Amino acid sequence: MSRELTYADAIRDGFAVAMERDPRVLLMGLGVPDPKGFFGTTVGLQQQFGTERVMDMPCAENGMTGVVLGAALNGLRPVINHQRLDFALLAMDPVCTQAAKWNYMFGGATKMPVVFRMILGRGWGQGPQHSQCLHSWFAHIPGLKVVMPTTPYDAKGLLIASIEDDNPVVFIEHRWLHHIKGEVPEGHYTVPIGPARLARAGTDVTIVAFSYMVLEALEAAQRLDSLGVSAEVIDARGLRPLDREAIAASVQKTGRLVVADTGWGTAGMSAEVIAVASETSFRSLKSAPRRVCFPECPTPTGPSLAAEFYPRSGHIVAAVRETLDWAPEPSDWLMPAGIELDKPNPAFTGPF
Amino acid sequence: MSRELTYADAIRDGFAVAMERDPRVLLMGLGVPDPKGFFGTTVGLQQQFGTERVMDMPCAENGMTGVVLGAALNGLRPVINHQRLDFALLAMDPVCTQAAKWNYMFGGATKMPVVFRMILGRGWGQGPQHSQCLHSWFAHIPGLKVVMPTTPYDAKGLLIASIEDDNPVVFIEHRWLHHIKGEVPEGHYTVPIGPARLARAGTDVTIVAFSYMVLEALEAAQRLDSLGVSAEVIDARGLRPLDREAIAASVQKTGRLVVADTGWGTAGMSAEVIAVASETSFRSLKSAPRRVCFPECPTPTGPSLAAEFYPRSGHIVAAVRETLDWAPEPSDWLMPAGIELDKPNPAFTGPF
Amino acid sequence: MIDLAPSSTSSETELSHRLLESMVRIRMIEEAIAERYSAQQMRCPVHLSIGQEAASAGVCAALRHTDQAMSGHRSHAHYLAKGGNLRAMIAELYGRETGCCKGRGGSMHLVDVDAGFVGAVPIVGSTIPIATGLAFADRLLRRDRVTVAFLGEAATEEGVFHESANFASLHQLPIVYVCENNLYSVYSPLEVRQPAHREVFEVAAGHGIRSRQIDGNDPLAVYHLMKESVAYARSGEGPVFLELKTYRWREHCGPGFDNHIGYRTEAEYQAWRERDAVASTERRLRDAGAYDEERIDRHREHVEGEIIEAFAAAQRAPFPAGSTLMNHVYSEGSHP
Amino acid sequence: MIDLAPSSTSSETELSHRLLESMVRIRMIEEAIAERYSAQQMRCPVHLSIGQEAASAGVCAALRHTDQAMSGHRSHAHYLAKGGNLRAMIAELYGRETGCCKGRGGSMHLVDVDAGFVGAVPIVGSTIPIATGLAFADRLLRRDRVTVAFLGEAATEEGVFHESANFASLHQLPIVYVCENNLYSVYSPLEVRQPAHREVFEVAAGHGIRSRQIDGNDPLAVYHLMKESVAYARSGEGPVFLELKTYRWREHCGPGFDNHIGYRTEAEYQAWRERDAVASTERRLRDAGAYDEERIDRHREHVEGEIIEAFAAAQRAPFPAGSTLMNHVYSEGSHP
Ligand SMILES: Cc1ncc(C[n+]2csc(CCOP(=O)(O)OP(=O)(O)O)c2C)c(N)n1
Ligand SMILES: Cc1ncc(C[n+]2csc(CCOP(=O)(O)OP(=O)(O)O)c2C)c(N)n1
Ligand SMILES: [Mg+2]
Ligand SMILES: [Mg+2]
Repeated sequence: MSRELTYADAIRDGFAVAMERDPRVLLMGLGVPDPKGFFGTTVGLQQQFGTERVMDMPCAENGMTGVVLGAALNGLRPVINHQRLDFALLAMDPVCTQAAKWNYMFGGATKMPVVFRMILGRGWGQGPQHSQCLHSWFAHIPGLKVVMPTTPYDAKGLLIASIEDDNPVVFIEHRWLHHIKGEVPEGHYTVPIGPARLARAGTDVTIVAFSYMVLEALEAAQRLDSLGVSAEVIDARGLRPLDREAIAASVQKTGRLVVADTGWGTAGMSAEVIAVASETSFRSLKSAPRRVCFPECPTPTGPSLAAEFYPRSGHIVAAVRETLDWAPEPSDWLMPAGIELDKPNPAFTGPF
Repeated sequence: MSRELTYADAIRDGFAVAMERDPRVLLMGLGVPDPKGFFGTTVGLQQQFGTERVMDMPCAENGMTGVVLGAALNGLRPVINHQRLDFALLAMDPVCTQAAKWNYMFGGATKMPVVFRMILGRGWGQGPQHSQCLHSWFAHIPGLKVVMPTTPYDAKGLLIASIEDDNPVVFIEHRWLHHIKGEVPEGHYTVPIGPARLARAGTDVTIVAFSYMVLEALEAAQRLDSLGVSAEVIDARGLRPLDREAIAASVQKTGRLVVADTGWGTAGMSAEVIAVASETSFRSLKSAPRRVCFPECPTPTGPSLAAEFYPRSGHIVAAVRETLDWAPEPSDWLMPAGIELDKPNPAFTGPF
Repeated sequence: MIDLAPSSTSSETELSHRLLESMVRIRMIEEAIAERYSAQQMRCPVHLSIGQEAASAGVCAALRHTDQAMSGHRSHAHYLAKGGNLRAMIAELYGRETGCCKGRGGSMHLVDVDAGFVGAVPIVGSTIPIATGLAFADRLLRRDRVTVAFLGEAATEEGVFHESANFASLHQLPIVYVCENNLYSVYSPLEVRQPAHREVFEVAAGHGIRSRQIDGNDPLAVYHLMKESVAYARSGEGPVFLELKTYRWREHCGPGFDNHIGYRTEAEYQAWRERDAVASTERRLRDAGAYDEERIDRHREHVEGEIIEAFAAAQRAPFPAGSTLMNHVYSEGSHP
Repeated sequence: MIDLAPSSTSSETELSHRLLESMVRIRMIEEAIAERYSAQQMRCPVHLSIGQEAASAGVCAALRHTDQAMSGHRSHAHYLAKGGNLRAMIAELYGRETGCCKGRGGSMHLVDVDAGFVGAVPIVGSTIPIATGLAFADRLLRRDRVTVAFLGEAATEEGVFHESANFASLHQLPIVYVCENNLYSVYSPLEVRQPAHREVFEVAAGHGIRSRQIDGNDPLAVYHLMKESVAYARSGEGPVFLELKTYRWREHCGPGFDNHIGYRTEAEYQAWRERDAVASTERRLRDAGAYDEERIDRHREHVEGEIIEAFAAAQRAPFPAGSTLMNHVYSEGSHP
């Protein structure tokens, strides 16, 4: 049976299903059992599964990540949760130098089924150190799998798939997706790690988007509709492996490409998508591909600068115009009236 | 006056010049004053400048990186040295979340003149954890500058420029460049951070190469010569800022592009170069660009697999053939006779 | 700003009044932030120190103006006690061009280099080695200066604290680590993070550092211990670690109270409210017949004026223009 | 492989012989590696434990086969003492398909899961939390098992050691941290890395962990202390930290001697050679009239045979084919 759930509830549901099916699954992280339920994504799980399986931890990301690797080696299936991706930067050795490599370097003798869950911050003054979108770093590392679901359905399905995978998976959520609602079946199901999702079919231009930017891309596609442009939107929910075939097939159909990423451009996933399209579909491309990414500066905290910093649907529309060789239209970049750009939704009140 | 120096000696010379000119310059790092002189790059510096300015440190990369940031804030100009880039993964927070952002997030109130020096390992069983080439990670971060010199001349000139820069600079050397010889002027000079170096002019194809791969690219260019193909080789010694103009100009001249990186491809600098070429020079490109990178697996340790792992000039030649729509030529990939592929040079004996 | 450095002749009474003034000022400013936060115009997380003011007041009163300090996410009190500019702080909370970070930092990134407050960042533990580096440079450059690293007890769980403590102990650096142990990290009590069978200050002692534990709600005691600690560090004898036991009254992040949500008990909260440093300092003075009520009233009035003025100025101030987004990514010009 | 678990009735004499056998075996294998290294066929860095064998022998003799261990870059002795397969280890040094990592790991990445040697990696400190996690899982799953984390004294400088120690202390995990303090990290002496006014084991004690320091060149003493420590950890009383003072005879990495290059004195080296655990154990037995020379001679012969056989097998074994380069990047199949 399916029902409407928020993305946060879908995550919670995914945890409950995975934990019920497999007693080896364990959640760990600062504040995982907190009264606010880790942005609502863990509410009630400690009550349901006990303090041994849903546990808080010391403020020690590096060591605790190593601990979950060892726990995985000895038969558990841990998920370590970080309220911000930025905190996981303290744990790059265990994630990238250890977990990603153990199966390979020990010739298959060890297995590390572990999920590194990280949330991308944004808005309400999250600023330079609570909003870094470094998913591209993880996608750069062989041995890891990396996913960034956009819909509640995918959030639950990919979470369960990640927990059930025998390899280390980096599972990344955008804070501005948590309140989004969508159909989510009850019970167990998985979404395979890797394949992209066709978020919207179209014929004139391909927009490959990551995480929250899928929403902006869909909005852009609507605006483009009214300009007579049919945009195809690909939700690149799998970063590693990346669905090269889906990108190639779409670009071969449309001949035009815009990549919208919620992160910096230089040596990021947006560059990768352009490289993939160029390598696989060069002859189909009718115009120069374009990127819509963060400006190349740290995230500013204050609302006036943050509004300027984050790319919106209008930036995507403008980029599509460029791929069509249309003249730029300054109104593309107009700040949307009545929307507070540092809030994920109108109901939100600060602080985070 | 100029003389022939090895790359390692050029680094040593660069340190000596910078330290002599400015008493605030300080070298720190595990083994910096060691009897072997940190691969020969620090020989005699402690004797010359004293134990306070050339110092060893505890085995604590994260904390010690924070310490040099503080030292920089209070007026010193420290260089922190890592014998392998892999060790610096313990210090991603101070490098990327702190140093890269302080000037911006404090509105210019603080200054962090610090150099993070890292060496890329390779060969003689360096294996999965002593050979990670993660320069692309740093290039992804606004607020950092990133350089990877290839020649002894550039090594010294860019090192001095990095030390004299008021911003955090990531200075990356490849272990297989240390014995390379080249002209190095005496005394003070700098090479600006950013501009690429034209390593070889050509007309038919552009090869953009990073660090050690410049040497392989030059060898490839020679082999291509005998096939009647004139290759231009660009030494992308500056990763951030990246010399987009040099890449664009060359691709607009040759119409073909191969990128050779000493690292993984996915969301790496090779993708970035293709994205830049596509964005800036789409109409000039005559064929699909190609990447020559590490295979998408961790570095294996044993010599038979390592030989298979590392791309060589032949791989670049093969990639150029593809850009020319020529048929593949299996001999391109032949292992070079008489060369031990896990040694930087014939005189080398293990261990590292 | 009130000059907190007590003259050498100042009596305990004078000292108590100064500490009280400092605490009152911090409390009033924090309360003003809390009151105005619901207007949703300070669009950044805020971590208030209400209940913990004795620590900042006592510690900073023992410092010279030229000494330096760094802090983490909960830094308002440290910034203010060290002499940070109030107007620049409030403007920063409002994201304005006149803020101490020109609107780029917000509440979690305060800085006032002139006041010796060299920076605060919200990654737990990250300023600890940086502060250690400040002291290291001072030592190398033979400067007569002490650095204070403010931290919460959760920061002692981060490895980088230990790396810093080891280095400071190794080089006998002039630094005082001031740890405000308020029993919680967000909603997580100490017992899920640190072993009950050892105290926080004992971990620091393991590094061969002079370590002390004290009631962090007693400003006079904090001041005297800090005075002695700073003298020790300044004289080159080495670093000091101080654990100040205290309690945060309000929610971890934001202006409200949150005892009802269940991570701590109302009784625990009430017990700590009884130990309010402002009230008890007043009481102590009153009991000794030494309380200068008029002076403190005047002070309150003065601070009230400062506050009104600072908030008004902040709200009047312009937001940084979008066109300045890319400013300050790099420091202009390089040396020499 | 020699069964090192002493039967409960074994006398000290029997125990001494077993420890001696274990040490002799490790020494002979390490020396065989050193001898053959110059042929440049083991194409990976090697970090030999010659001089430090008493630690591995004494520690592992106190473990059950089902107990687990992890180590760092200098792991040959730990792997061997824990019962790791010799042939697989030598083949791994030669980069062969028959190696314990199928030629993908080399000397710095030994593993033998069946023997309870769950892995070694050369990033200093990185296996410390992983080993802590092994013990954490055992505790959660109510397994009767103890984990040993082998580390060098430099690893105690890494923050991750402290994060692990805090967690182990918090949850009273069944783990023994065995720190071989050989005074150096590569060429860097302790005094440039840790304060002289405190001992390594005292830092661990700060975490509320049972901590002891002992002569790491006395295998019997190590064994007895370890026996007691394992019992303590196994019974759920909590983790233990042991500092074993010892000395590496040869260069940090590679087969040679390097006292001439200047980072340590010949005199220091000679003083430690005098304290050779193999010689002193023999001497002790001889002095007590209890030395079974024939048994040890037979053992030496046996090991010599093992060594010849292992090296021959390794050199005969195929290199992994280039076509297998991409194998094992991911574990095949996912659960369930
Ligand atoms: C490295 C890191 N991990 C986690 C967080 C999330 N976080 C923000 S404040 C905080 C609590 C820290 O507690 P403590 O150090 O005791 O300071 P207090 O808030 O009690 O003043 C945490 C865990 C963070 N900011 N940085
Ligand atoms: C994180 C990290 N930093 C630095 C190194 C370089 N390194 C390799 S071995 C070693 C020495 C470690 O000393 P210790 O832990 O005392 O072990 P020992 O070699 O003395 O047995 C160092 C610093 C490393 N491998 N990993
Ligand atoms: Mg606290
Ligand atoms: Mg050592």
